[in-house]
Amino acid sequence: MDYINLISKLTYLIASVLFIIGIKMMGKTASARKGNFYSSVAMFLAVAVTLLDQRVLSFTEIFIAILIGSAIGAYAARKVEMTSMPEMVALLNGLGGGSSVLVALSEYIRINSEIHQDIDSITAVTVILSILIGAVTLTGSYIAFAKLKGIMKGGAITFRFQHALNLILFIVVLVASTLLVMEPQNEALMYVVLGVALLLGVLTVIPIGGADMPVVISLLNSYSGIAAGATGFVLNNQVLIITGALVGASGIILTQIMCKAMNRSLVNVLLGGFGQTGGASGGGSGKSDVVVKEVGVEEAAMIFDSASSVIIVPGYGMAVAQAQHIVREMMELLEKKNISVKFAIHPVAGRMPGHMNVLLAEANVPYDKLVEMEQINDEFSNCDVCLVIGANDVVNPAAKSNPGSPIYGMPVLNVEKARTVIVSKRGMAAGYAGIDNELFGYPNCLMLFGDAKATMTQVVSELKGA
Amino acid sequence: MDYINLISKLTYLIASVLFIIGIKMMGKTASARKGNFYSSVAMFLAVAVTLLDQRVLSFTEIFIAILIGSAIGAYAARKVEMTSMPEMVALLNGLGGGSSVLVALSEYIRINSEIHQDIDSITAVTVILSILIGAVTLTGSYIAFAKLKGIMKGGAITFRFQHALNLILFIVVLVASTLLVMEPQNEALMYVVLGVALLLGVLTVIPIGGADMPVVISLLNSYSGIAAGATGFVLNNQVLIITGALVGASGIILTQIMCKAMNRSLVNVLLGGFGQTGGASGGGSGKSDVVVKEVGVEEAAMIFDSASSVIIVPGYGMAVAQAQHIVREMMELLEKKNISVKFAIHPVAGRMPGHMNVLLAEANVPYDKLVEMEQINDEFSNCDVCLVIGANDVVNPAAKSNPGSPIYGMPVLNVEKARTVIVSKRGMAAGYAGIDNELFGYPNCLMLFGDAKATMTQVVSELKGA
Amino acid sequence: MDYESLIVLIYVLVLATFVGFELITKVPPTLHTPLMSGSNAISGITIVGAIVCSGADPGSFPLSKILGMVALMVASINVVGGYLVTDRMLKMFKKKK
Amino acid sequence: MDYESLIVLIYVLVLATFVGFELITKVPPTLHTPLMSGSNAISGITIVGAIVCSGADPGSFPLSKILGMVALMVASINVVGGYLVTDRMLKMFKKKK
Ligand SMILES: NC(=O)c1ccc[n+]([C@@H]2O[C@H](COP(=O)([O-])OP(=O)(O)OC[C@H]3O[C@@H](n4cnc5c(N)ncnc54)[C@H](OP(=O)(O)O)[C@@H]3O)[C@@H](O)[C@H]2O)c1
Ligand SMILES: NC(=O)c1ccc[n+]([C@@H]2O[C@H](COP(=O)([O-])OP(=O)(O)OC[C@H]3O[C@@H](n4cnc5c(N)ncnc54)[C@H](OP(=O)(O)O)[C@@H]3O)[C@@H](O)[C@H]2O)c1
Repeated sequence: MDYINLISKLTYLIASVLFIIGIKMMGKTASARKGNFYSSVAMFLAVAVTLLDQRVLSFTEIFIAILIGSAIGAYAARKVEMTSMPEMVALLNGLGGGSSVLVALSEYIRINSEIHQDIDSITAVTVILSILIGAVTLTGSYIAFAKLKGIMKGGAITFRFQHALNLILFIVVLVASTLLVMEPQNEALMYVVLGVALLLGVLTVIPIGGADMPVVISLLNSYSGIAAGATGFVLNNQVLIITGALVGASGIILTQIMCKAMNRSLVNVLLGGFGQTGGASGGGSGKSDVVVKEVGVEEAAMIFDSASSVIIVPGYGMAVAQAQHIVREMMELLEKKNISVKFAIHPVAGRMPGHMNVLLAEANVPYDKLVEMEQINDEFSNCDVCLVIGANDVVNPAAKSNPGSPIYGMPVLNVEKARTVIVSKRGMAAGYAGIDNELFGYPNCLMLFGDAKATMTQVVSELKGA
Repeated sequence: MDYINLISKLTYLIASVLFIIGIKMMGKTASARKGNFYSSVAMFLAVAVTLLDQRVLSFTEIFIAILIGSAIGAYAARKVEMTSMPEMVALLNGLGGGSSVLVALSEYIRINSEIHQDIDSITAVTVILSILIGAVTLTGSYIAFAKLKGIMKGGAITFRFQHALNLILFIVVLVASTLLVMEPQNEALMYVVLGVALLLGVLTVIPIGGADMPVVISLLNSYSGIAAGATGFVLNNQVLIITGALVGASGIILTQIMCKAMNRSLVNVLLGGFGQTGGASGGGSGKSDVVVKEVGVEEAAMIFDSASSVIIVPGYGMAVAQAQHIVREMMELLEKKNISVKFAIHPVAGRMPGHMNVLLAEANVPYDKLVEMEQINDEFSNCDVCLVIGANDVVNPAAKSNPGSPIYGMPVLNVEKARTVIVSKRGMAAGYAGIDNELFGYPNCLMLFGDAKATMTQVVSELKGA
Repeated sequence: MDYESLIVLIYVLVLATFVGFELITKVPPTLHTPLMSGSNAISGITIVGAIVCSGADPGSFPLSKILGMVALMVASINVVGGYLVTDRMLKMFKKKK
Repeated sequence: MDYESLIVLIYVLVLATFVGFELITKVPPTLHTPLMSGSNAISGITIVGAIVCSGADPGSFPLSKILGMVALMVASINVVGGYLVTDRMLKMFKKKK
């Protein structure tokens, strides 16, 4: 028996348990940070023991590679804006998929180049799976990144026979894979599979509108887990399989949650074209024919000042304007004046699940002030002022009343029940779903036009003066 | 590759998944029955495929053994009274442990008698574990059964040096096991381990009071799972390991829940002697010096009749008296008179977790009428009449007010907050914890002495007459 | 048994234990008694082991086979009795129509 | 790889998937973004595979080794970046004192 091997197997086991415990602890706000730490310890253990076990000949190169990678990763993690989390996750996720592809490819080439070593069909299947899923994850994530970042046209990019083309490519991949399983030595076939998979990643994501990208990223995140799991089968390594399954499950569940909160099916999201109508009808501002009442900064400050309870509904616009800090300042000011302040968090406000929570936490808003939709929806009727800051779709009453609306059926916040609603946004532009919002024309609704951060800063200084 | 072997492995995999899904479905009242069914299908699959795979030579004997066993099991399952569930589980649980012992022993003898076959130490360890745990489960469950059934003195049986003796026996088992691992061929040692383990099962359970038996049974249930899991290691069979882990986890969690609800630690339960003080101070009735007010059947019926809301608190006495059916009848009568009726279910009312729920379900009380302690504890103050039927410890206010009480700290139902409390029990005897209950002397508390079933039958006929 | 396969079995054990804990902690008190008897029936899975033992070639080790047969009968009682009694209990849980 | 060990790996996969589903469904919406980036970091576990590939004897199959090295760097970015950014997010979740 080989002791180093035994120790490394046991360490992998311990790492797996730590990963699971880490994920479990990520489920509670109080323990989440520790959970993330445990998970990183598990990763460290797995890496360390692999270095030991493989009796690597040339540590130098390996350390250099790891060092470069870690430095880039650490730099990016420190620099990224909290508002750019979706982009960051997309980037990293693509790297994960890429690494799966490279590992499987490298293993394939190695086995293939060893003389007299036959690739059995199980190994072939698992190698193909890792390469396929990894490649789709890789290019898909980068398209998603480009769309979020605005490098690429955010709307849905569609052309004729798009779905037909995808179908043909899919069949090509299937056929090539089958042939490859039967004749695993054929490297050319492997590159066909890789190439088409990369292309499929691009083509399946471009028709999806930029605003649906969070769903896509979450799904690709799940893919990257599945790819890691497949790599685990290639290398006969349980840690990879277990973590792959955890990540796969996490991605799929988050995807489901987002789709459900938007009242759309995953298929509907993936077939794409949703962002399109949005781009058309919501492009210019002021196009819609609702008549709205404007309110000035001073008047708004007075309204807040005389309220006894305020509910703040943040949305994507707050993230864009980076207005979370000034909002927190306003909250503190109001509380000093004995006005109760709560935040109503819609499950899909912003562009990622939990987006608003992260931003407000960044601004030091205590998390017990953030109330979820189901809990707070009945409280609007008892609230004096509701401040809608950069939110649009998540407060659109059409979701409740207009069966023709694309967001009909999506649960929304009942802000219109509040005595006064103040909406802070730059103009009359539509939100992500690209539809008008009749709320803005309601008698109890006042529009506070301007960039959220700028107007809120003024409101705060008015409040201080008062 | 051997196809039958492959098929059987896959079937085991499917069975494992079905077991897990079954347990998952057992977590919701609506799906629980289906879950139990799925689990039995999984068991059937596992059995069928094993019969196939092992290419058993003599099916006849096997079928006869299974038939006899199934017939006995089916008969017992049909005949057992719902109030005797704890005994039934104890019985079956012992059989499970016994079967683990027999399987491991049989496997051990087989390997041992095969010439030139060496028993490696891993196999030895797993065999010893199954035999040890199985044996303790076997005898422990039967002692628990005997105590519950009253065949054996229910109180704690203690003698001098009891714990010392157990400790010595435990060390003997440890030493014998270690020797056995080093010299697995030594059959005599194996029988020493078996014998001492059987003895330990008896000795560890006899000092525990009869009323603590549910905790013991639940713990032994967990053991029988662990024994099955160990057998899985002996036979290199994943289904056994998975189901063993599920059962093991279930037993341990239920044990914890019970201990927590009684505000005692598991160690405290296992060290025993708790029933003893009970036997002493709560033995005779009327011994305590609280002055109580009695109430007659007619008057009780009148009090119910003029109430507008009634909460019924069932306890172990209802199970003993089999009064659940007449209680349900009373509930229907009261509801016809537009009196709202709810049941308050304390987590450890009765003698098993969920005991009251099962009994009341048997009597056709819809389960949405059964309210858990946390939910209903604030409602007592708005309730006209609280009927405490055969419950004692779970309504003892000493748990809240008297730090010296053995049950101090155990959460109890706030029945004393009700306008009137009617307590149905036979005399002034104490409940399971063996302590007096000052509630009975409270000004708003009326005692309705007599067997619960008999008195309730009278109350119901009074109510019908009224 | 070699260490490699032992470790894989330990993986299975650890993961199954996690699954068990997560699933069981969700079971409401109402269902605790059925859960107890249901999981008790499941622990009768040793019946699989009993079949393996009693099915073996009879000639060479009769004692082993006899033990296997007894185990088989005993485990059958546990399995059948456990499932049926659990079903009987669960049948009684009905919502008011 | 033979079928026996494949099946055991499938057991591991199935059980881990169950564990994943049970654990993730319990995570509250507040923590969904950190969960996403945290699990993304975890998927960088392929770094283990990358080490295996890049550590192999360099002489015989240079392409395989180079791919391994690139994979290693890429996976390191994913792992380190993912964990640190998740930690940065979670650090911000504080209860009011
Ligand atoms: N959270 C998720 O996980 C997720 C995932 C996928 C999709 N989505 C979708 O995203 C949407 C989120 O809804 P939401 O209400 O948060 O956002 P929204 O409907 O996209 O609306 C954002 C609003 O913010 C305003 N805005 C933009 N920049 C601003 C600035 N600097 N200052 C002030 N206002 C600004 C915009 O109006 P102006 O241009 O007039 O200022 C816009 O109407 C939902 O439709 C949801 O389905 C969410
Ligand atoms: N549920 C569990 O899982 C579990 C497990 C372990 C231990 N326990 C323990 O069991 C106790 C349960 O409390 P509990 O309040 O349900 O029961 P209890 O405290 O044991 O009291 C039962 C009462 O019922 C009365 N009684 C007996 N036969 C009766 C009959 N035929 N008609 C009317 N009354 C009758 C007895 O008084 P008379 O003799 O005067 O009639 C006795 O005081 C707790 O202390 C708990 O910790 C429960």
